Amino acid sequence: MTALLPRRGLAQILALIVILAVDRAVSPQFFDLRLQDGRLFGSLIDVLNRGTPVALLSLGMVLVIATRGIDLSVGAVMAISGAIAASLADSHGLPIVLAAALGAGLLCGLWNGFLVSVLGMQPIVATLILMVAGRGIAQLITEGRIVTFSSPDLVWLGNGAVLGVPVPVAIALGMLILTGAVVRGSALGLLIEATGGNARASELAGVGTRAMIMAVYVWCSICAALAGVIAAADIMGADANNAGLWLELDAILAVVIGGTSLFGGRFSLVLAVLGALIIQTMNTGILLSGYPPEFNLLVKAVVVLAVLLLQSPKLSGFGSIVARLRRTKA
Amino acid sequence: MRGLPPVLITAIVLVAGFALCAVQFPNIASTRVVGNLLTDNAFLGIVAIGMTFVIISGGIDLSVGSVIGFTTVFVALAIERWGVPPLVAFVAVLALSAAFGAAMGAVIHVFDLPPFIVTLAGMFLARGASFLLSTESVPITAPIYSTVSDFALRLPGGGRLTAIAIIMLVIVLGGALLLHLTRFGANVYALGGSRSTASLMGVAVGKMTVKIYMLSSLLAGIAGIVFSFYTSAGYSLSAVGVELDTIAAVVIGGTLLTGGQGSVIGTFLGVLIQGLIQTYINFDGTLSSWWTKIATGVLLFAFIALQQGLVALARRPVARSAGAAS
Amino acid sequence: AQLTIGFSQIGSESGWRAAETSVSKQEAAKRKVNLKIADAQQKQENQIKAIRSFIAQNVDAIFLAPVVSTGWDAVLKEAKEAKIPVVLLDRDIDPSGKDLYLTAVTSDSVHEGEVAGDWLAKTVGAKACNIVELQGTVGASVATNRKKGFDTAIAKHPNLKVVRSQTGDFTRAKGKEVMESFIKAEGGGKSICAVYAHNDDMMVGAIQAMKEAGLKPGKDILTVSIDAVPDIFKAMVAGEANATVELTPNMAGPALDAVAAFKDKGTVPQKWIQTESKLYTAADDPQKIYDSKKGLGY
Amino acid sequence: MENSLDPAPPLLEVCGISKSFGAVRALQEVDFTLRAGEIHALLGENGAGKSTLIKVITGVFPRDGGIVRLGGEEVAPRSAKAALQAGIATVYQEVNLLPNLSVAQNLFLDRQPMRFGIVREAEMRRRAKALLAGFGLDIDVAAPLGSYSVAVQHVTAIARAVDLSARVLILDEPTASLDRHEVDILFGIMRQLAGRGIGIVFVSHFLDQVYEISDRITVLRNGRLVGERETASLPRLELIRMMLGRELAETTSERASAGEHKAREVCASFENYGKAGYVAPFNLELRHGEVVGLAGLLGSGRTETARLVFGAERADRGQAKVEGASVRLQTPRDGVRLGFGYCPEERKTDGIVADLTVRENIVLALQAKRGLYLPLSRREQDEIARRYIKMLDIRPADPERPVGLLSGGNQQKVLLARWLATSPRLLVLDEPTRGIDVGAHAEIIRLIRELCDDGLALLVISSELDEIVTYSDRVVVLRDRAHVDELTGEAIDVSNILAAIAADGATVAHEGRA
Ligand SMILES: Nc1ncnc2c1ncn2[C@@H]1O[C@H](COP(=O)(O)OP(=O)(O)OP(=O)(O)O)[C@@H](O)[C@H]1O
Ligand SMILES: Nc1ncnc2c1ncn2[C@@H]1O[C@H](COP(=O)(O)OP(=O)(O)OP(=O)(O)O)[C@@H](O)[C@H]1O
Ligand SMILES: [Mg+2]
Ligand SMILES: [Mg+2]
Repeated sequence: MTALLPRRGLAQILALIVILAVDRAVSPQFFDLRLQDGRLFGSLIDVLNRGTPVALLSLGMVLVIATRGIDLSVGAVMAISGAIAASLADSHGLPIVLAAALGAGLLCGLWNGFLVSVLGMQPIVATLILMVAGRGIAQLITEGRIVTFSSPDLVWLGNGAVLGVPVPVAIALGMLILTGAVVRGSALGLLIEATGGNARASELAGVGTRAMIMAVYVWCSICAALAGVIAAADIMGADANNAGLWLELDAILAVVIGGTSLFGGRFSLVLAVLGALIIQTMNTGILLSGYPPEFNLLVKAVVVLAVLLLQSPKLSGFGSIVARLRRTKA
Repeated sequence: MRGLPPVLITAIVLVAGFALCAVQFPNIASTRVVGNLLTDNAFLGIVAIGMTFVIISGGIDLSVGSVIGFTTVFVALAIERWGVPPLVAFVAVLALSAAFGAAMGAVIHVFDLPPFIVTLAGMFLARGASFLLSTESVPITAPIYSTVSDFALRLPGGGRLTAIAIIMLVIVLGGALLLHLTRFGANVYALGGSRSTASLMGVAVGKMTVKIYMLSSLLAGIAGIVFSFYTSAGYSLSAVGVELDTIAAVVIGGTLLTGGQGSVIGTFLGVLIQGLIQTYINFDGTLSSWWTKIATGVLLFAFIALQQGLVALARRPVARSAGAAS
Repeated sequence: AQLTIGFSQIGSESGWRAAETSVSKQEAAKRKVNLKIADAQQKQENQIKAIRSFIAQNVDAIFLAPVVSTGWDAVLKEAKEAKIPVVLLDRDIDPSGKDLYLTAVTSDSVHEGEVAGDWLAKTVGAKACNIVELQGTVGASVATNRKKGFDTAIAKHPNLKVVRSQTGDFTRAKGKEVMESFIKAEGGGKSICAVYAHNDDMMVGAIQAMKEAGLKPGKDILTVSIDAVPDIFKAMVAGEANATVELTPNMAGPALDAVAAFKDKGTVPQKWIQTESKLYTAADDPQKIYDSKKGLGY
Repeated sequence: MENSLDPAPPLLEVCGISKSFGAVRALQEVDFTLRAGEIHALLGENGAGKSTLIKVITGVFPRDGGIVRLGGEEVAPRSAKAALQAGIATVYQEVNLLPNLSVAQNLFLDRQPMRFGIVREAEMRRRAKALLAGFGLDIDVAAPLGSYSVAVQHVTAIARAVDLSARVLILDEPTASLDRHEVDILFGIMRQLAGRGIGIVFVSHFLDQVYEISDRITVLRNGRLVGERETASLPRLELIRMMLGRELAETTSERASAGEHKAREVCASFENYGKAGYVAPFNLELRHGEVVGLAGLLGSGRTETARLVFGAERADRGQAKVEGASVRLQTPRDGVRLGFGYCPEERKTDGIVADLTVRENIVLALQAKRGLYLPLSRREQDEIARRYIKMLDIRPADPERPVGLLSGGNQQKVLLARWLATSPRLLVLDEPTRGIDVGAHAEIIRLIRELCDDGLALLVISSELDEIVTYSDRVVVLRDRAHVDELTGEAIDVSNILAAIAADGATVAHEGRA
């Protein structure tokens, strides 16, 4: 479990603190918390709550990226599972709804894993196929409309609270712990890192690299399916057109902000989730700031670049900038 | 010739696909449809050439769609609102986009950051900048626009080879020349093989990186101008998501995302394959929004699987003869 | 002979759009017209490609729901050369293309905004009122126009003021997220008097956000939005929404009639067939409207 | 060489160079002098800092301190390109060419013959062919470099550097994967270049070659300069003492007596085993406690045999048996489960996982063998890592260092440790001593013997026939991807092996394969 609390991550924590401070500056009541209907209420809770889908996605995505892959289909998988959950919610119990939605995620993951590990397709195109077709499947299920439901169980998943903590946040935390336990509690983490670091060498060392790759795509899709259910529960409806749209990019961004290389190898679950929180803290800050929405993307671009520069291997701290400048002058 | 067999296979896939489509919809086999295919995909073809350089060098450029959007808005505003002569506006916007690409390349190299993320930030930046310029779509009425969009070489059978299609074909040829026959092109492959090794072999990796992203953004700028010809307007939301179409076209064209392998002609074929899928779906015309997406996915899968199958088939005899030869 | 008409639809970005598509199909079936629908997945280039392929197939007429107002001249000129009449649905295009299409069946989205603004001004009266606005997708012409119309309407009433305005991308999830932060930024929502959303979907999300914050939408905070999708009537029944401005999904009906008349008798229709932007409030028996709209494919 | 009293400044002069990687002080105040026209050997143990010194000189690594003078003038190249422009051409230790480019492009990268801005492809190929012909290589230069064996790649790298060297040529272990024949050609060319006044730096762990070719020797140890001597006046034992800082327990070259192996039990056997187009079917018995050597020329099919035996390649005919029972052997996983181990010859691409630590690399195969659900605890991992770091003297002895940062020889030891940790019954070693210093070389050979005594079966590939003769109980000779002869007992000696290799007087082919 040591890798759950990595030594690295200073840059990320620093970035989070800075962005939180900026948020506080644009919105004085940013840190206010109160209890509302047995549920904590405040901007910080919004950050956690809204960050949940991307955090869940990044939990799966970080494993895929660790094997040197990428999964563009997570947004579409969210839409599919949300659509399934919403269509079943009012006629079936929660266990069946969840089983069906997560089962769909499992199938999606098997499909992606099959294309990448068995057919040997490049991950980005292999998952592009499901990214395109998957949203179509989701729309097929809902026939393009927003399917609403009122099943209190499912709604609870989106809006309920345990001990004041919103259920989605609790689920994300649970998934983080579960994933961490599975990955670091078994040899999976090491074998995934080896596969991503050098698949050929790992194969020769007896690692079942195909199975590893299959496993991470499956897990990634299951995480995405869960995120899809939560997103649907949140708005009490499945919006197949928009659920998870472009979230794959946010998830990848979160993973990279969390310091995992897109070239595979070393990964950190906690930092990936922290990356998701950094993104959401920024988004919430933008919403609170009251700037016109035309500025949203510019702010996002600048913050992303700043956060990345903070972690750049070539730029650890101000001192090295000075050193660089001096060297280039010389 | 390195890279020829995959290209040949892609070409076979394209021709076979075209024949199959034509069997179902005989109208497809007309110069009109072929002309449309070239015109409609002109801007995609142009960005895809730039993307080919980037991907072969081992990078990726997610900003191209936004750069196209920015270019159309900038050009439209420059011509219609600021009263700049069109040609001056083109030069200015190309200079801007090239500088933008160079800046991304420089950040990637100097700070050793992953291109995926740097260009993602670039994507936000360019799109955000076009929102700032104008959120409304701006029609362009300059005479050059109607002249260019009216110009077309008539093909036998009613098809039209439009100006923008010709621009695309010229850029494809130029790109092929640059990639396959020049020192710059060889260095692009070298970077894709291994940056560190290329550097040890004396390739100026930093300069190359800057130039490659500059080229990609420059071509995205040209694609933006072509797009503005195509639509006679500038609009901040144009070409959203085009980066993924572009990457798909490049990869279908046989370029490896890991870098070091690929070809310009392959990319061109990849663009045509994507265009063919779209044309087929349009001809069918019975598909709902969702079946359109599903069919696109299925066809994408079919093309790639077919291609991979053929590549695997093509490789097998080679392995055998390699053994026999030694 | 049976007419074949190509319809270049924008995509399926919202429930309203899905309803428009399914209503169009129903209307075409009613008139025994063969309607070919090409879905552009929100991309203008796809729409242009679709129109070109309709021309290549020599259809009798083309319906176009343009994703953006500009950029149609070249392709519409081609249609004109091929003598295929074009009818615009739902959205208009730039004036320079006026002679390139037969007629436009659209609503006036600036007017929609005005209707919403006028209702709010009337309902609030002379009281000071802080409004928060949920905009549509940045850059989308509908969003720009609905904002413009609303702004003009309330400009006459200095007591009405838009204090916050952010994009909710026309979606429920974003509408909810943005509303959550508006509530936080405006002292728990106490100082907000009304929400204006550029579509009903965002408003449905915003209503949830208000409820979760312990506010009573429809009472503590007035709501007005546009589209008149079934779910907003459900909210009205529950007393959680106050008003919506209808954007009818039946644009194809009048368009089909115009094309039929043009083909049979050569009647040239008016250049603009404007659909009604009807205001609905709780006084209009929302339950009944909900029931009637439920089956339309929203 | 008479020019030792030459008053002119030395060609290349390095004074007080230091370089640290974090806490590791790779070089401390190292001086080095290269004269025009001399061949200067740079020697030292694995990790002594040879490659680092070279990279500092050529500007690949920024230096912490010190001065480099070229022809009396101070130079500070900031990239390999700058060094090239200054006239210093280098072959770095790992083959540093691009497998995806054609051989010709590799040779002429960034200096292709041009006309009107277009590369003259035909001219470039002609020149490439001519250049390689000088090294006795006749291959299709338009084919991707990656389709050729390591040896061809290495020769290409050398050819490129030779062609580029204006004043100084640096060769970091150029002969590690070469045959005697190629080495001879290389030495011929080196002498010729030296005759033209070019200074050559030569790094190698083959002391025979060092004595054969070099004029002077500089020895490094632990990042410090130990001394500089004339080769002719430095006895071999003295040199080894300079390198290791201690005496080397001279390895005796006597083998286990010949009659003994018949009594041993068969560990694994392969009957009519082979794969079409890969290796002709062969019969092979591997016994507990016995070392079988595979000998042959480059490309004779030794690596292929090794891969089939381990399961890295799927046989399409024949039967594999372990302890007498038929087994399924189709993937490396099968091999590992059966208790086989395999150290591949290309450690960079097939062996190490560069980003992972020494500890993780060592436990990798053991963990894969135990499966997902029996994870080694961190304590067990530390324990295993520590044991093997000590046993194989891996330096630096830091289990948490990414393996990619170790020197080449130490990476090789980590690989060996990986397999020893699985307590295999059969170990296949493909060129285990490549790039390993004299001290470690002796260690590894001693280890091979010990392993044998413990009942391990060993299949060892080595291009050094002396070495094979030293430890093998049996030697299988390959030619043209077929097993052609098997020598046992007294018959095992270098001349017999050579005779078997060239049995039908066939031309000794050195072509690579497409
Ligand atoms: N890039 C690097 N980062 C950190 N440490 C390094 C790096 N390169 C080399 N080292 C360390 O510097 C020391 C010297 O390594 P170097 O590669 O120069 O040895 P060498 O003499 O060439 O050995 P060999 O004979 O095995 O090739 C070693 O301890 C090595 O671990
Ligand atoms: N199927 C394969 N997949 C991957 N690598 C392979 C395969 N077959 C052979 N190789 C690699 O190709 C190289 C060429 O093998 P080669 O024919 O030279 O074997 P060899 O006779 O052992 O020669 P050497 O003297 O270089 O060891 C080897 O390094 C081997 O690792
Ligand atoms: Mg070395
Ligand atoms: Mg070999």
